Amino acid sequence: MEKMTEEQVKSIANMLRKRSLWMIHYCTGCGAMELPPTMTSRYDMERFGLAPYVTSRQADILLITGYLNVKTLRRVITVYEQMLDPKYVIGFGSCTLNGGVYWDSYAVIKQLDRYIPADLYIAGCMPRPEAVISAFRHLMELIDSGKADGYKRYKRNLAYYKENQRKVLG
Amino acid sequence: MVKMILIAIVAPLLAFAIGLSFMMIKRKFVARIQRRYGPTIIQPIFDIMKLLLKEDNISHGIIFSLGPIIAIAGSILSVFFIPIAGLNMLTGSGDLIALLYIMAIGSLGMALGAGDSANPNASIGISRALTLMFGYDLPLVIIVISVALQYHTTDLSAIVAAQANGHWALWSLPLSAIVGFVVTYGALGEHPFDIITAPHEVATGPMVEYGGKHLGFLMINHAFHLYVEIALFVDLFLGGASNIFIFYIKMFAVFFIMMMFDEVLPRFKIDDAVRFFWKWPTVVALISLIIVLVK
Amino acid sequence: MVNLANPILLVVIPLFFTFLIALSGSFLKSGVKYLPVIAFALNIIVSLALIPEVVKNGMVIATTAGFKPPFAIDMAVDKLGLFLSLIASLLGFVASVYNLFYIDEEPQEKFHALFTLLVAGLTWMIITGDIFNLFVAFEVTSIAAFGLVGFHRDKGAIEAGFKYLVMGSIGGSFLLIGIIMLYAATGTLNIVDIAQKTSNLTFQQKLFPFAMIFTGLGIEGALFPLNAWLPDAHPAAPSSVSSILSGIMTTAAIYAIIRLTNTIFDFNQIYFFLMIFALLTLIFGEVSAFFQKDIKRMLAYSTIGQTGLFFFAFSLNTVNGLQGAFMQMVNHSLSKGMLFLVVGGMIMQVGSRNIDDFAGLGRKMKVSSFFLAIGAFSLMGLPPFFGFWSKLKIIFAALQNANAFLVASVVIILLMSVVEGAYFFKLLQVMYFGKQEKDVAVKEASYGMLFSVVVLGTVLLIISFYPAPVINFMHKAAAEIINKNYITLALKLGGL
Amino acid sequence: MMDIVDKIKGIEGAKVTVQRENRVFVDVSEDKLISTLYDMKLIGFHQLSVQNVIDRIKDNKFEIFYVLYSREYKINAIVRTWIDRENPVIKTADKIYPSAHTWEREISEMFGIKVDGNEDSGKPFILENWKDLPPMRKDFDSVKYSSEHFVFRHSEGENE
Amino acid sequence: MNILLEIMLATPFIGGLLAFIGGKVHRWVRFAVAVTFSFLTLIEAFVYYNVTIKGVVWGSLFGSKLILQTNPISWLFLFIVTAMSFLIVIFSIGDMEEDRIKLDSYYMQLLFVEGAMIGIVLAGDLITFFMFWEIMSWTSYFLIIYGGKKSVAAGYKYIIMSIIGAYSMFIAIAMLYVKAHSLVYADVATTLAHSSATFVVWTVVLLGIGFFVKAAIMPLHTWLPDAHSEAPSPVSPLLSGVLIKMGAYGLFIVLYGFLSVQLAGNIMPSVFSTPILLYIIQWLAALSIVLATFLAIMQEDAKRLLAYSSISQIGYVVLGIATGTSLGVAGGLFHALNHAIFKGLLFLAVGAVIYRTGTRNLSDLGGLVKKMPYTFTALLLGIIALAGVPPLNGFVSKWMIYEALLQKKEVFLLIMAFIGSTGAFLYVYRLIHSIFLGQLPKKYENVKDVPILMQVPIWVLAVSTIIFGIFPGLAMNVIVKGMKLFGFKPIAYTLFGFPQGTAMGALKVINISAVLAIAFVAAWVLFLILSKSRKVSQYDNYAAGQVVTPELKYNYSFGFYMSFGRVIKSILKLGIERIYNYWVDAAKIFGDYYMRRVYTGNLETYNSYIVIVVTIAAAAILLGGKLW
Repeated sequence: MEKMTEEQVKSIANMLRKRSLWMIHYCTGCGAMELPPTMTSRYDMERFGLAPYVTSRQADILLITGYLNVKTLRRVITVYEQMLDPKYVIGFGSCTLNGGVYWDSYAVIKQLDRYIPADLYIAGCMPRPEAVISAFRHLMELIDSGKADGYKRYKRNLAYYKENQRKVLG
Repeated sequence: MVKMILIAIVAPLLAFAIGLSFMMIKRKFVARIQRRYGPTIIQPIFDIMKLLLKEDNISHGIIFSLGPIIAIAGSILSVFFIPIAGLNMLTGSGDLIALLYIMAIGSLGMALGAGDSANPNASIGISRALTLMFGYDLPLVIIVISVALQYHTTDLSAIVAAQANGHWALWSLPLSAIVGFVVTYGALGEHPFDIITAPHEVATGPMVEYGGKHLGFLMINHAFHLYVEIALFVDLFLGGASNIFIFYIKMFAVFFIMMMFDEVLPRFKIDDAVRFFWKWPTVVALISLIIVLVK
Repeated sequence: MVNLANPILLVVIPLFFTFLIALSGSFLKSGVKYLPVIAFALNIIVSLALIPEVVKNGMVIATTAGFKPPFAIDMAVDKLGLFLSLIASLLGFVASVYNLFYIDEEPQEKFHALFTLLVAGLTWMIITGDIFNLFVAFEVTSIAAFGLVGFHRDKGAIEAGFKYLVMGSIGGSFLLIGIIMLYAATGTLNIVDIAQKTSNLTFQQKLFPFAMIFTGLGIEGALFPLNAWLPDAHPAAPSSVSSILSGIMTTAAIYAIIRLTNTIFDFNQIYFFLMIFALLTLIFGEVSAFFQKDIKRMLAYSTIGQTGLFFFAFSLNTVNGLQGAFMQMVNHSLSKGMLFLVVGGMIMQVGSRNIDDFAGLGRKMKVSSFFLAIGAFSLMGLPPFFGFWSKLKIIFAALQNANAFLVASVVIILLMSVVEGAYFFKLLQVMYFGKQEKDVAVKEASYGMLFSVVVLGTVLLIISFYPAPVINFMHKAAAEIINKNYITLALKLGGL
Repeated sequence: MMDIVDKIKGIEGAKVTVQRENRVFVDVSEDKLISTLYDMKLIGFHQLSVQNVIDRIKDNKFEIFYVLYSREYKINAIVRTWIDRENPVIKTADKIYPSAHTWEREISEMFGIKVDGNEDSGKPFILENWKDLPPMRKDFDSVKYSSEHFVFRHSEGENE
Repeated sequence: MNILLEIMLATPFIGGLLAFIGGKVHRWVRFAVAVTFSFLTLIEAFVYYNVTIKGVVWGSLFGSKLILQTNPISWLFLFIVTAMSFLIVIFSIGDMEEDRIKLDSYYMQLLFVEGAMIGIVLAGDLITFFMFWEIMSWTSYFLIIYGGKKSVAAGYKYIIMSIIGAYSMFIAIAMLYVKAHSLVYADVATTLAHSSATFVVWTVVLLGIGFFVKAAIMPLHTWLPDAHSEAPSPVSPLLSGVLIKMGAYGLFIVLYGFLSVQLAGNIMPSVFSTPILLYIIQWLAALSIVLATFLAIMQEDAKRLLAYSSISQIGYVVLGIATGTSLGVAGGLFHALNHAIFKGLLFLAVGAVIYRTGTRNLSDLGGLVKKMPYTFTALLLGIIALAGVPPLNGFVSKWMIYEALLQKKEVFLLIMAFIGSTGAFLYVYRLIHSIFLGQLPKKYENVKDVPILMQVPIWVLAVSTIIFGIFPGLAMNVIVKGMKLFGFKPIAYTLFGFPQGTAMGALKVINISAVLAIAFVAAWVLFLILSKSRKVSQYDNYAAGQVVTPELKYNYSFGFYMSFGRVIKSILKLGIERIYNYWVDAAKIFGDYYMRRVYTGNLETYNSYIVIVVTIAAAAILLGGKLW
């Protein structure tokens, strides 16, 4: 019986986390422009319980909207660490995947999830609001099924992440 | 005695439910005004439950954690001083003036907690919150005095009884009612006066460092606060109802009109807000006070 | 034991000692400075002996050489006269002890001779019953004072002495004219005799001699326009002398005015005129004291202010008023005498009279600054000290028949005492909390000086904490003068 | 338009070529650079729009150009000079055109040109603890640097 | 029994002298003597708990008997004086650093001031009252200037203003003496009863000026901010906790001892059913509440902030006393007790902070809650009491004053009183936020809490704010019994508040505090059920990603209410101080230019003066005395 309630609490918690996702979009790159349309009346992401919040303490999702150079990576890591635990990271656009058009730049990092665990990527050189909404829905399913465990991975192999970060930030 | 304990448990829950319902309706209504579809009706419940069930919480010290707790304790206390549906619980042991001070415990708790979060945004937020409180307290006191003088008592349940069948204070003190309406905006920190938690300027003001269960507590406190302010307005001017449904309808009517103005007006700068409160509402309230004195 | 209770002794002993000092100056050399101490000790004993006599029958009359009036040089010591002579001899004794350690400049015996002569003249002025004797005593004291003021022989002292000489002699001549007129009108010199004969004089005949005598004694008694010499003379004189000058000299002159106006001239419109004088003296004295940088000049101006105060009390012409005046006289002579002695010691240590150089003395010269504080508080009239009772009495008396002018004058008095409080507290602040830039080696004053200051201090403290005996003694003295039983007593005793 | 060109020609040691209706090139030797800029300001070119460097690696030179603009005559004048690439040093122009101060900071960081007279030129400007060659130089191989410092994602399959 | 009155009056003075002498012997002798004697007076005070002694003649002067008496009202103030002085002596033992010469005189003056205040409170006639009033003035002057440097100027202003106040009282006392030759309170009351209205008004106004200077009501308050902020830290609680209450006590005696409300009523017209004189006093008090609160909000220095808050709080006391109704006067007196407690607590707590950090400037401090937790809780209780928030003692007395004002329909005064209390909320939070919350600067890393000796008085006061907050009845039975003596109707009260309350509303403080406690525990339990929260350092803070480092002064405390300052900019500019300084300078210039020119120093002018006098005399003679 006790096992079952533990399971039940977990599923209820996940359901709640799914239904009320608060996001902080750290407008690093050119993807930030995609978010106002998703928030406003045409696509209205608030239907799914998503709301934009200002401080890292209150947020659940960290959106990395575009290319991430070394300088902003340092700030993004601080924000990520300040967020409270069940936290998820969504990488916007191809620049977070493999450096995108800045593949040869000396400043832009090529792969987001080497430095902070990314739960979800949205391909496209700046995905349209529909893509963003579908990404969010996909994230909800991940949360529901419990697979969105980026923050656990970060905690588990913290040394690996820290090593990569030190290699880049110096 | 058992009845007393029963009331002691039911009243805060009822107040919380009413306050929460207003938050729900507000989110939906605001979305509708912005021609958006808006979240599910019970979105605030999900938000609060998610915050309370956060796995990891941070705290900057005992006072940081104590702040929200004192805020909630103060709000629960003030709930007991407002007569609901005919049963006036603690109005016997504390009158209107005591209520004004008890409502201050909530803001004191929040201010202490936010102060301890060692973040300048929080400090700026609190200094604005207290200045705004200083602003709207002047007209609030004047209308409270005019109502008390009109009914020759400061006992809230007596005031409610005096306005029993139909002749509300709204008809006899129209000017004070209008001022009361504007002051409730300031007291609730609703949109034109939400300079305190303006996300663009001071990153949600005092709540900048609050997250997880602390933020959940603060949202619960906001629900209580919503209930207390509107119930006070209804009791003072609309002759609070004998049973719960009429009470809720009256409160909803007031809140509905408030929401109408809410989304339309731009935000006040903090010293303009105080100047505004000390100019028009105060003058109008003084006029109605003089009318009461003369009558 | 020879009957000591004889007022003449009070004058004879110091005169005898003056000549003794002058003669023995050559061979006694250093011993001469002990003689004044003995003189004044004897004087104190005599005046103490007089107390039972005066208490028993109100007044002691002593006629010299058995002459009957109008030629008798007789002394009449009533209650107030006795008290003032007691204070005079006490101050003289204390000052002479102070001189043992203070005066070391060359012409020692001349200083001590003049000093004893000064105090002798003063006591004579206080207890004389005959107006011509009053003039003689006045001249004796003035001459002694001129000499002593110029004693330091530096430029300032000489000039002050000369100024004092000129004004003093003018005063003396006016006094003489007044006395001659009185003598011409009444044919007698004895005060009591004149008092009986003035009834048939016309108003003008009485007023003119009064004006002359008032101006003469006024110069000596530091009334407003006439006291211009005082701010220069008192600071220039050595401290012990200025202590006597401020303490007793001015009080004696004012006492003489009181004695004459009450017994001989009994017209009461004059008091309003005197009151204006008193207020002006008070205002000018206190305000100019506020701006002084030199401590002795400040104390001199404060003397003017205080004299104005008790002259105002006298000019109320009521028993309470006079009682307040006498209490203020006592308070002033004791505290001002003590202040001058303390300041003298401090100037010797610090070397300059400028107040700013007194910074930090509060910690170095603890005992003397403690007594200075007591003296200052008593002059200001702060509660536990005697000054408070006398100020209380004066104000109560002033408001007795409260007409608008009196209330206004009370307000002025209180404002002036605020100013007085201001400059005394400024002095105390500098002394206790000032920063001493050049740390000059300042040590406590020598024991002899301290002795005199401590004696005066304790006397002041005693009458502060147990004012009752002094208060009702003064009340009886004032009643005696106001309702003129001075004359009836003199007649009864003297058998004129 | 022409009278301004004559005025520019008047500046001693300046080789003037008119490229278009409102664009003039002014080539000047390194030591006369500051005096020319001063004269240009007197003529009427009140605004320094851009100051930057072109890395002429072939003839081992840095070409430094100042784009000046005059509102009055509505034409752009580009003052150019060439400095040696080995130890490139230029004098600061921020006394004449204050905006040059920031440009010079960027140039010194991106190209490694030492600017004397501008005390902030040595300090880090955009890049944080950058140890390598100044990145904008042509001899700096960006791809090599990024492959050294960053790990590319191999295209097929999920990374671990 | 009543010899003890004289003994009680004498013990502090003897104690002072012994402490001075003891100090010469050894440090501990001085402390021991000071503590024992102040404790002795405290015990003696308790002997008179609710005993009324008519009059013990201890002397007579100019025909008027000098009397000592005690009644519950004077016992209330006696309790404030003795309790606070005892706590302050203990605090100063811990706080004052060792400076052999000055410390002896410090303890002597401390006990002298206590003695003088006891004298005032026990005085049965105006001469004793006035005598001890002046002794109190100049002994407290020496206490203020103990700090040296800036405090000397502050002390100088204090002593001059108190002398002016004292002398205005002096004139009133003289006028009374002249009329009746006896200054015992009862006789004074009878003389006032049947003397002309102008005489009564003049006496009360002149006495009032003296009390207003000491109680620092608005127009005469300029000395208080300097004196309280420059005085050493143990002396400021004595000054603002106890000394200004003497002004309030004096006012009470004058208004209700001599001039009962009915007498005032039929002498002068009355507005809103209060005599015009009382109404003016109420308006002055209300004005001083509002303006002092505005000034307190804008202060940067902790002690000046508390000094201005003392002016506004004493405004409440005077407002309460001048209402005339029994509820209002009881409220005023109870607020005097409360204010002594929580203002003393605040000053001692700030003194403890100054003892540890050495600075009073609010913008330098911060984050001390981690280092000084006890002082923080004490200050927190103090500020809650000052702001008048229910569970603690400030609330009950303010509530009584509001009820009284509401009953008398004096609404504008009530509004101004309320503004003062909300404003108090602002500057009170400013105090605790700048000192204890926020970022802890580097230089206060190793600050410890204050030694035990200084904590004891702080804790005694903190606990008493709670006791008087929850059980107001303790103080009320003393006040109500005392007011019966002065002809006031008793108020219905119980240990926990005013159940059937006044005409307006009821108050049961115990219910409020009980429900608050239950609610707090419930919320706390809910908080603990949820997941634990981990402690986070003060540098791990939201700064939009920027890493916060110690060098960065990441603290908003300078000009905390700058935005509010812009709103009341015009009010802050008008200051009474400038007018006083203008008059003082004008007097100085006049005195300097005209007065000193008289003594020019050359002989000719002096002789001309003599000639002038003689001519005046001659003119008088020629006109034959018809001049006047």
